[in-house]
Amino acid sequence: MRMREKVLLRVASKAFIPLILLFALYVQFHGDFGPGGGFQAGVIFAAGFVLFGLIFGLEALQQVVPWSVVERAVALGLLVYGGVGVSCILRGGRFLDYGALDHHSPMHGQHLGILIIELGVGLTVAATLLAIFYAMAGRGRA
Amino acid sequence: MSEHLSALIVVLPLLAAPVCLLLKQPRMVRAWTSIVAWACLVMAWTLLERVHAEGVITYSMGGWDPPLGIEYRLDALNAYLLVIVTGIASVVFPSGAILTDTSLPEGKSHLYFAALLLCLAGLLGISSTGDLFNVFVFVEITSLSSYTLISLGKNRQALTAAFSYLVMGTIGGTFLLVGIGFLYQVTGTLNMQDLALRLPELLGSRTILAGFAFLMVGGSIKLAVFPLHQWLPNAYTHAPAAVSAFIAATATKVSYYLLARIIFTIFGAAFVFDALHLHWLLLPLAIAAMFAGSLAAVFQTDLKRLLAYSSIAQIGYMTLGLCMASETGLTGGIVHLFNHALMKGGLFLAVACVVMRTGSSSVSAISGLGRKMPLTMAAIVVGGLSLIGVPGTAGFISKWYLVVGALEKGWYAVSVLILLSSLIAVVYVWRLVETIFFGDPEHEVCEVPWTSWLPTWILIGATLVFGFWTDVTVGGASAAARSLLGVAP
Amino acid sequence: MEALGIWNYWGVVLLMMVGLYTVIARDHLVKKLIGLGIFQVAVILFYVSMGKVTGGTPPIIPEGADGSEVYSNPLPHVLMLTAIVVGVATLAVGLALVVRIREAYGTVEEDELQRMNRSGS
Amino acid sequence: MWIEILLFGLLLITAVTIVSLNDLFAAAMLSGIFSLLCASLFTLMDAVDVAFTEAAVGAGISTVLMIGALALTGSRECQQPTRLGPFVVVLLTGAMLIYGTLDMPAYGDPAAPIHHHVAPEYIAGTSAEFGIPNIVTAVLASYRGFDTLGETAVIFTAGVGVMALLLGRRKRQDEVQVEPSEGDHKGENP
Amino acid sequence: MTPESLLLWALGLPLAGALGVSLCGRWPNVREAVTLTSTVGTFACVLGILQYVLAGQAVELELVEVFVGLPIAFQLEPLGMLYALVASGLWIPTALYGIGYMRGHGEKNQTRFFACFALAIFAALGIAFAGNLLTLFLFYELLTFSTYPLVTHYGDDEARKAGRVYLGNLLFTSVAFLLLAVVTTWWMTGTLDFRPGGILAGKAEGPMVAILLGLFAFGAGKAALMPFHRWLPAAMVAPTPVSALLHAVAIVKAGVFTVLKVVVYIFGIDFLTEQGASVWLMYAAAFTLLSASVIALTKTNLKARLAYSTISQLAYIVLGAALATTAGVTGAALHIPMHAMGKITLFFCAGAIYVATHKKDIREMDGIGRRMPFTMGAFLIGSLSIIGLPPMGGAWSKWFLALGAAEAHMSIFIGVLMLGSLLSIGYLMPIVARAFFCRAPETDPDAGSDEGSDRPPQEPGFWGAVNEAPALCVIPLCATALGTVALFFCVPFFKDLLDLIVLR
Repeated sequence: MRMREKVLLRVASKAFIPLILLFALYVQFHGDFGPGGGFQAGVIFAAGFVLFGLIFGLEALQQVVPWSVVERAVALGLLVYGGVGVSCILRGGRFLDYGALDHHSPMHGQHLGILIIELGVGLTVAATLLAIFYAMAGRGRA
Repeated sequence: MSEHLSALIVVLPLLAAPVCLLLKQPRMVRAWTSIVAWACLVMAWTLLERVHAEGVITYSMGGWDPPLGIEYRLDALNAYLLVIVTGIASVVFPSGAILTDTSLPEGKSHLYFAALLLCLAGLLGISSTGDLFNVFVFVEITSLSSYTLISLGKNRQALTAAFSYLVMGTIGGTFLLVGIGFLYQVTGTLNMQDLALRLPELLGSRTILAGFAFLMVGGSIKLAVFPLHQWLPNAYTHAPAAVSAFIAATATKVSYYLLARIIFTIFGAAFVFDALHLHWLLLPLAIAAMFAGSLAAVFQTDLKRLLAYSSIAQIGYMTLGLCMASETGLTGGIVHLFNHALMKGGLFLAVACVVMRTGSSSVSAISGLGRKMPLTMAAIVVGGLSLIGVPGTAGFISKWYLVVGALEKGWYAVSVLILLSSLIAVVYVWRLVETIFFGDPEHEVCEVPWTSWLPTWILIGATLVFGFWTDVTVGGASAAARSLLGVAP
Repeated sequence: MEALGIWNYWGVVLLMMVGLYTVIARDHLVKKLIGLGIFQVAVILFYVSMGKVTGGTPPIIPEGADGSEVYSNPLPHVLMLTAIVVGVATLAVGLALVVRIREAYGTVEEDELQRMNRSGS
Repeated sequence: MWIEILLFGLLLITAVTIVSLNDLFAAAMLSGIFSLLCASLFTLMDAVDVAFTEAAVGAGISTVLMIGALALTGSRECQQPTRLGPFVVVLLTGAMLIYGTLDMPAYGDPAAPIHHHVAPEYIAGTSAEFGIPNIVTAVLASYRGFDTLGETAVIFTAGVGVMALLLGRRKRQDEVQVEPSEGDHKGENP
Repeated sequence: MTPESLLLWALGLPLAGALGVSLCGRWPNVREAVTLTSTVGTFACVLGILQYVLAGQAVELELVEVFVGLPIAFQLEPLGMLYALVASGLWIPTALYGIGYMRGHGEKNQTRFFACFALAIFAALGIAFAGNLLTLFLFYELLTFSTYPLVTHYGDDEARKAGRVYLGNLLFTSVAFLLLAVVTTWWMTGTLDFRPGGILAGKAEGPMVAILLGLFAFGAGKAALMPFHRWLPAAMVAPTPVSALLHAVAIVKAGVFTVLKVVVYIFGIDFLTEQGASVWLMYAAAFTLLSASVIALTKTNLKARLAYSTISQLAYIVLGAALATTAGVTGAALHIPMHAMGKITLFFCAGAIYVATHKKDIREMDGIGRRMPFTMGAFLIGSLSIIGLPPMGGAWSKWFLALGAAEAHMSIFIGVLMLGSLLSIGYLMPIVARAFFCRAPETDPDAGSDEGSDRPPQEPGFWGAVNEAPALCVIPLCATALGTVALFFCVPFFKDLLDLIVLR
């Protein structure tokens, strides 16, 4: 619709959005060392897509991330997190006792667990925020 | 596996909710929800048995012992509560009336059921965790899901009701957070047992006092203690009937548990009642609630609103038991918690059946339905009798304990007031009875299918059964009361 | 000195009061939500500022730490991460409600809503 | 210390301005600034993670959400008289809070109980059991991992709620469809 | 059969009857058959139990423990036995009469009517056999609720109002006073069992006893002690069989029975006399007795007059209980069957008159005796019994009451009793006199209205004038009238039964 007169914006965003997503990934996986973690990463991730949606329109965004994917991702994130906890039980530990994930070195188990649950958090947060954006934007045009 | 039950009972519904989003198929989602609820009931029952057999069950999440990690701690009271909540859920969720007067987007019922499961998970979490901050987290899960559920009511008033509940609820939650912060700051711990250990030598501190005050206010907002009850009538009135059934029967109960936990376990009755004399504040409020609620109920023209106001009165009775702080009184309060859950759940489900057939929940809707919907109407009458506290119904049992407790305390006036207030219940219940049997029918309707009346009658029948057979209800309640008061069972 | 020592809590209290006032006194629903936000952020400030240790460093262990470092208390930070999330979640649901209310009533001013509800029911 | 006091002052001013503003778009923007100020304050208080999150959420998401919502609802708040009742409530709450603060340990006091009961074990344990530098992550993900699960569930709940509320059209008889005012800053008062 | 099983049968049959009736609603004849069989069966069971009681055998039965140490329990003892006999025995004629009345009127909702009727009897028997106060209270309330549909049978506004007064009075008194008294007793003594000599002795003293007694006496609102008597006249809107049930068989007797039982087995008459706690109750009862009779004089509606007469007669029983002497208690207990038999006769007559002539007002009943000789003859006998003249049963109870008053050195109450009897002559005899000695108005609008309109009323000769109510109405009332006479002669039996009451 208004994309014609926003060439500059589009070009700039074309350059920026990948950076944003990259940064999100960095935050996601660097959480153990510096500030950051799944939640912040998810927010930034979503922000990138929202930016994309704002500039290129909802349809474009929906081609990139279809609604069905978003809705499933919302659910999956939480399931991943819970799944880790349950698998800890299955491997003989307490719920969410990552140490049980790797019997040889609990520390490694902890790393693994933290990594995965942070992924789950990131997934849910990003997907939820996207879903909210979809819902509101859909409301706007309806 | 069995030692993980206390964690799984919360985790199961929590993880079942996202599964609803993956299933999407309305039938499957419904079945799934019911199955989860039943599974939770089974777990809760096993836990109760174990608690009564082996005493307190503790479970440290992530293998980190308290106070480092989050501890789940089930004593007689939690386990009892878990049974109530899961029991109500496993009756309400499968009910055929579960979707009556909801306004869902087409093909989006799985979201509704997900919200129900989340609400259940939150309630179970609050009732079983031993960590104050964890309580806050689950309080928020419960609240958010119940805002959603309430907002899905048929009329647009549901939206405003949900919003004002959201505002009130968030203020309440934040107050809880403030209170938790105050306690944390002077003790350095969030674990309830640890707090109970460290508080006594700090009780003089003004920070503790303020923290206690904020916890109390926050909890009372959630419990809708008079006069902080304004959000409740609208919420119950405009929510889908089945949701009202679930929330009315469980949410207030859990908040009641939270208050009891804070008062008796964390601070200790000695501090709260002997030093602060809290009962001189709570007692008038409770009595005011008993009368104001019942009187307001007399003048309502909408069934749900009538029941909502009667709930406020019933909460008054429970609070009364709370501030007696004696074994009998607490037993009365807790057993009333159980019985009230049964009767209110049943009554709201019956109203759901009425709405299902007549499309309206106004009192005039049931006029003359005595012959047309005999089962549903009988349910309403029996539930009403139980609200009054007629002997032979569960309501009588709890009133009995409350009156005896008041006498033991030497509060003779209070015991008289309890009886008088239950006479007001006669008035509003009899309004319904006369409408049902003497009114002229407005609607040409027939009885609801068994999928709808059976759940109603399971709950209503239970009120009759537990009017005579009180081993479970009173037994569990007195055990819970003893564990609260720290008396050896 | 003590009074000076807890000045930050008083700042927090003032913020809370502002937020709470907005929630209770203002009619516009979005304004109420903004107030709620301020209220919650104030609480977060309260927690975080109780975690501060003078001369402490952020609770991130540097390379080659010899254990002599003083870190600020990490626990309040963790709690507040959760609190922030709760805040934004509440905000999202609240805003969704506001949108629907607007569609259903054509206004988002509380007093008008109450009037319409009273006339309606 | 003085810069923190300064920031607090700024925060208060911003908050009051937000409250007194009638144009809600401006208010939303200001609340974003408010969050940024908070974030910087958090950094000063060594809470880098919180600061990061607050910046991302408060200044980012919340503002976007709010503006999106305002675009759908109209952003002009009609003038109203200040009321007495709320003042009383707020003053009572404030008084209670102040009363509570009186026995609190001074700001940054290393002797405060919270620095000596649980936290030290976290700090010690993180390097010992995890070998990762960020203590907050360790506590968040492992020590209090269940809280974080709950936190994720909260987000999920919010998602479910918003979807249930805003997705699709429903048959609701008494719904007056007012065309959302697409992004005009005046809004309209029907 | 063992007494326990008999007890269960006696309780179970009415309940089964209620169920059966509600199930067989579609086929009236079957339904009536069910009713009658359950009535007869119940009475048989009660008679079967009687022998064990006479044998002085202690029979106790515990169903389910509701509170710790407080079960739903039943026990056999003479007082309850007496009440059970009255309730189950009079159920038979009432049922017969009810069938005749309801069919004669073509009433609607007959099924509900008979079902609730059976339920009420079930509750009454429960009260009679109750083994502790809790059980008694349970069935007491059940009786209230099961009779509510009977009182509001017609469902019109008048019935609804009456229903409100009925339920309002009974529930208010029972919940606010009786329940409070029960709980207080439980709290003070730790038991609610009915024990010979009472359970309160030593547990309570001083004004507490008097207050507690008051709570019980007024709490048993069915005893219609003033000022809680309004429900009784109000309930007159109900069909006459119900009134009979209310006044004679179950309900009011349940009230006075409760008072009596409490006095004997909870307080213990010795304890009461030594505390002097019941004196005020004597005066209260005497006041009710006289004022109710005076009010009865002023009523011209037959049923209303009978209602007030009931109130005053109940006061006799309360008075007897309050006297707290052996003879007093015996008299009070005796008055239960005596008054029951007499009053049920009167109500049957009132109903029969209404069925036959649709007359309610006494002033319209001139010369009706010519037309309904059996009915009015029965009415005369019943009245005499109420007044207390030999050879009617009523004579004995009043005699024992007077004796009790003398025992208690309260001779003033002998005077009260005499005055009461005089007043009852005053409000009962005029009716009979009008019926037999006044000439019927020449053009009787109602003459030969519905039944027997085949024969013209002016046909000469005695039988010609006769135009009775249907047989199903007349036979029972004649039977009960003869019953009053019979009671006079089988008093020794009752005396033996009541002598078994262990007062100390």
